[in-house]
Amino acid sequence: MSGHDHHDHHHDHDHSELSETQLRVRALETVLTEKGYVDPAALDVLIETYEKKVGPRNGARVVAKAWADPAYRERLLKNGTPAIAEVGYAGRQGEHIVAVENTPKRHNMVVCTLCSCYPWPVLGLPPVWYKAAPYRARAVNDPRGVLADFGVALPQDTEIRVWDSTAELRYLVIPMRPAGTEGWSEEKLAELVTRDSMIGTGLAKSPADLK
Amino acid sequence: MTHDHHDDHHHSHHDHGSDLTEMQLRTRALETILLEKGYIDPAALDELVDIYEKKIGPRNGAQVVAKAWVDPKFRKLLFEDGTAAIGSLGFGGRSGNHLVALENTPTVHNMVVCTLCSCYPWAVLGLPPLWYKSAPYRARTVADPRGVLRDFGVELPKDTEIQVWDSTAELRYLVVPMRPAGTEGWSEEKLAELVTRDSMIGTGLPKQPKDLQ
Amino acid sequence: MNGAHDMGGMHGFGPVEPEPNEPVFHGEWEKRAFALTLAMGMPGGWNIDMSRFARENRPPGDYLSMTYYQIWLAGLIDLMKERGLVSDDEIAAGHSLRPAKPVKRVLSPADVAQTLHRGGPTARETNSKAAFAAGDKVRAKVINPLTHTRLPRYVRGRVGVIESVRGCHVFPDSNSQGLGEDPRWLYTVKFDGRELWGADTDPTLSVSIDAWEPYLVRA
Amino acid sequence: MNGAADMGGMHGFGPVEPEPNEPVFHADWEKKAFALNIAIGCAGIWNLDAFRFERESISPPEYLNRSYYGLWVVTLERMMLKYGVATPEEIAAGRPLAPPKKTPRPVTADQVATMIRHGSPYDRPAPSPALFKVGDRVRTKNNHPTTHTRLPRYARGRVGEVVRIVGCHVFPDSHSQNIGEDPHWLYTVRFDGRELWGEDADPSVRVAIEAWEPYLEPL
Repeated sequence: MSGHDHHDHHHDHDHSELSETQLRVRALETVLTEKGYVDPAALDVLIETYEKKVGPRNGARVVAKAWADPAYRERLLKNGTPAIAEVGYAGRQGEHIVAVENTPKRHNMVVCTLCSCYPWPVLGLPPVWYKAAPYRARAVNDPRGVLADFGVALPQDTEIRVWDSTAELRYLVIPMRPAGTEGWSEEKLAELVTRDSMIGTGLAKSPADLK
Repeated sequence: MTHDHHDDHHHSHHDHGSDLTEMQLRTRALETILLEKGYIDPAALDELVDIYEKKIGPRNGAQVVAKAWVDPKFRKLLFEDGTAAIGSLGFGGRSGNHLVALENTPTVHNMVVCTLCSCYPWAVLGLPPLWYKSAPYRARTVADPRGVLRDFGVELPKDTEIQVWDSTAELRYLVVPMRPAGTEGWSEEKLAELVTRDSMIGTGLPKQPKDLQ
Repeated sequence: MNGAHDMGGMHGFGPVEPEPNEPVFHGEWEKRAFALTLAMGMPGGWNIDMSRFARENRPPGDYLSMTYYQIWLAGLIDLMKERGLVSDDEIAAGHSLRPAKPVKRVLSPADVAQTLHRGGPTARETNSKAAFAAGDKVRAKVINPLTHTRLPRYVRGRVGVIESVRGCHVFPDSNSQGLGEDPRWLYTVKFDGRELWGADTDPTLSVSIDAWEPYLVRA
Repeated sequence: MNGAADMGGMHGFGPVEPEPNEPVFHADWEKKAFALNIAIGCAGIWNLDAFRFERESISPPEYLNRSYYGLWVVTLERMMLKYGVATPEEIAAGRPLAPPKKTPRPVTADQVATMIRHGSPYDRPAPSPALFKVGDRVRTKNNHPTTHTRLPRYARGRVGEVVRIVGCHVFPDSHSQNIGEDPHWLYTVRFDGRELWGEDADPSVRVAIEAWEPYLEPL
């Protein structure tokens, strides 16, 4: 949560801060492994899981399936967790997932003003901006301003629903399916689904963007 | 609330090394620019510092309180029109144009804060102490005044009503503490010695006669 | 706790600055800090609500100038010190200086996939009846506990509508203080933007939170 | 604006730590920072409300980690830039690089004493009769302007009682934006502690603020 608006402050702050933090982490890891509280190999598996395996491509597959399969879409919107488990994703920070659907009249946006709650199983770990003060502070009282930061402008009369994840419920936005994708396979449709479009700070790509 | 980050906590209160030298340089740069552009007269700066470092301070307020303890007519004026009352003693002006006196009684204790910045009755108390301008005081006084009083070593009876006044406009508040017992016949000067600065903010009580021995 | 973390509706933080092709971790130490925090949950024996309170329970000036994983690290250290798992001199020395306290279990590599998959569901069975139903008008209570709560300041005292009943869930305000899970009915409550931010707010805005029954009174 | 300055009711800052026999200034540069701000503040280039708004616009992490007079220095720089007293290059160089646009009217040493004695009264003739009277119960509006206001967040949307009609005063919400003094009736409004902080707050606590008429609506 360092002060982003003070870029110089942010960077010089980081260099001295960073090396100090690196040393602290190394010291901690040594202490904890020497005491036997932590198995270093387990650490590597944790890191591998969230750096390489679990990420927004999971959520993109869920969205693409909802676009292509109306019955699945119905199940997903009715009860997110089991529907997402059908596609193989579940668990930590996704034990209670609620899918919220964008329509021409309503746009959904997800935030955690209190910390960084985010649906890990379908989107992986949250980006820095999602956990930083500018987003957490403004998403709830100036969502159109936040969308402008992402270069997105919605019609004035579109209802904007902001979901503040204050409990263990995790929200997944189902963006509107772009026009001109009739007959596309789920794999191809998934390529249109961006991470931001599943948070609500962006829209799905259009077919033209894939050329 | 764990306070193991005490040093960090302090860090945010007072300047630490780098902040100090940085501030010295930035202030010097500003003064040079403003001076050479003709916006300021350096002698005026020295005068300002001298007035608030040496001349205007809590002794002014102590004089007002002592007089209010002794002179019922002045006391009445003080609570009806604080600005006029302190004006009659030669105090007023900056941060004292709209002064309101608050009377402590056996059943009501007053405390003054400015949660939004550092508003303070300069005219009668001089410049505010660091703690008055710091986050712990500004944040807690409106919600937990008894906790703040404990930080000052002051414990009031449970049923005493505590009135906290948040200076959100240009009104400036002066707490008039209760006169200590055993001071019958004392002169205003002697009484003024019992009046501490904190007792005029509401975070302390006046000294007792024995404290002066 | 009314800490700096409760920042919904704050001003002055500047624009959101998305980082193009941002890596998952910004440096080796972030990977280790992340993994250490997750791994220590098992031997540490604290729950997620205790872990969140440990992060938010620090001076606002510090919270706002620490990066995300620096806050994780600080929270982890506080949790471990509180339980005597490590001490300041060991952290300073960068080595264990005395035998470990006995712990129930240590996370093994084989456990990782399974524990991640299981996660930590907070839904609990109950035979109590929900006090509210979808459509009910409710007011979020004005509470200002010094301890952990998930009721953000910007909705306290405001009136909203129950949008859905989410079942009974572990109650963080109790669980974070070690007072048991104390499961309570959980509701999604929808607030009109003007009710939260004043009459001249964008009329198309509404904000919802998930709120436990003890946070709500009928309006 | 909802900046870090509006901190009434925040937690996590720790105890109040009075400094025994504290000097008025803790360093020479503080004396200069103080004097510079007062002197130039009286040169009629900007008003006090605009200065306060600039200071509270400092980003929360910086606001909470700067010392008191450190904030005065940073704010003075920002005001000098904003009101054309100096350019960024001049501030960086630490000396003027061009003459001032308008010939300044500095406060001279002999004027200081009278300037302090006179102060700057904020009361103004009333443009209209007062809406409220002592004893009226009022509710503060729940507005969250991004510009300057003196209605703290902890007291918005709360019911209180008018205990004093102060008179008509310059309205900071307008004055700070340089759109005129816009005088409005000013009242002292007192709240029960439980109305502000919840039913389990200390029943013996009352909190009063000064509030301009536009902050208030009849109950």
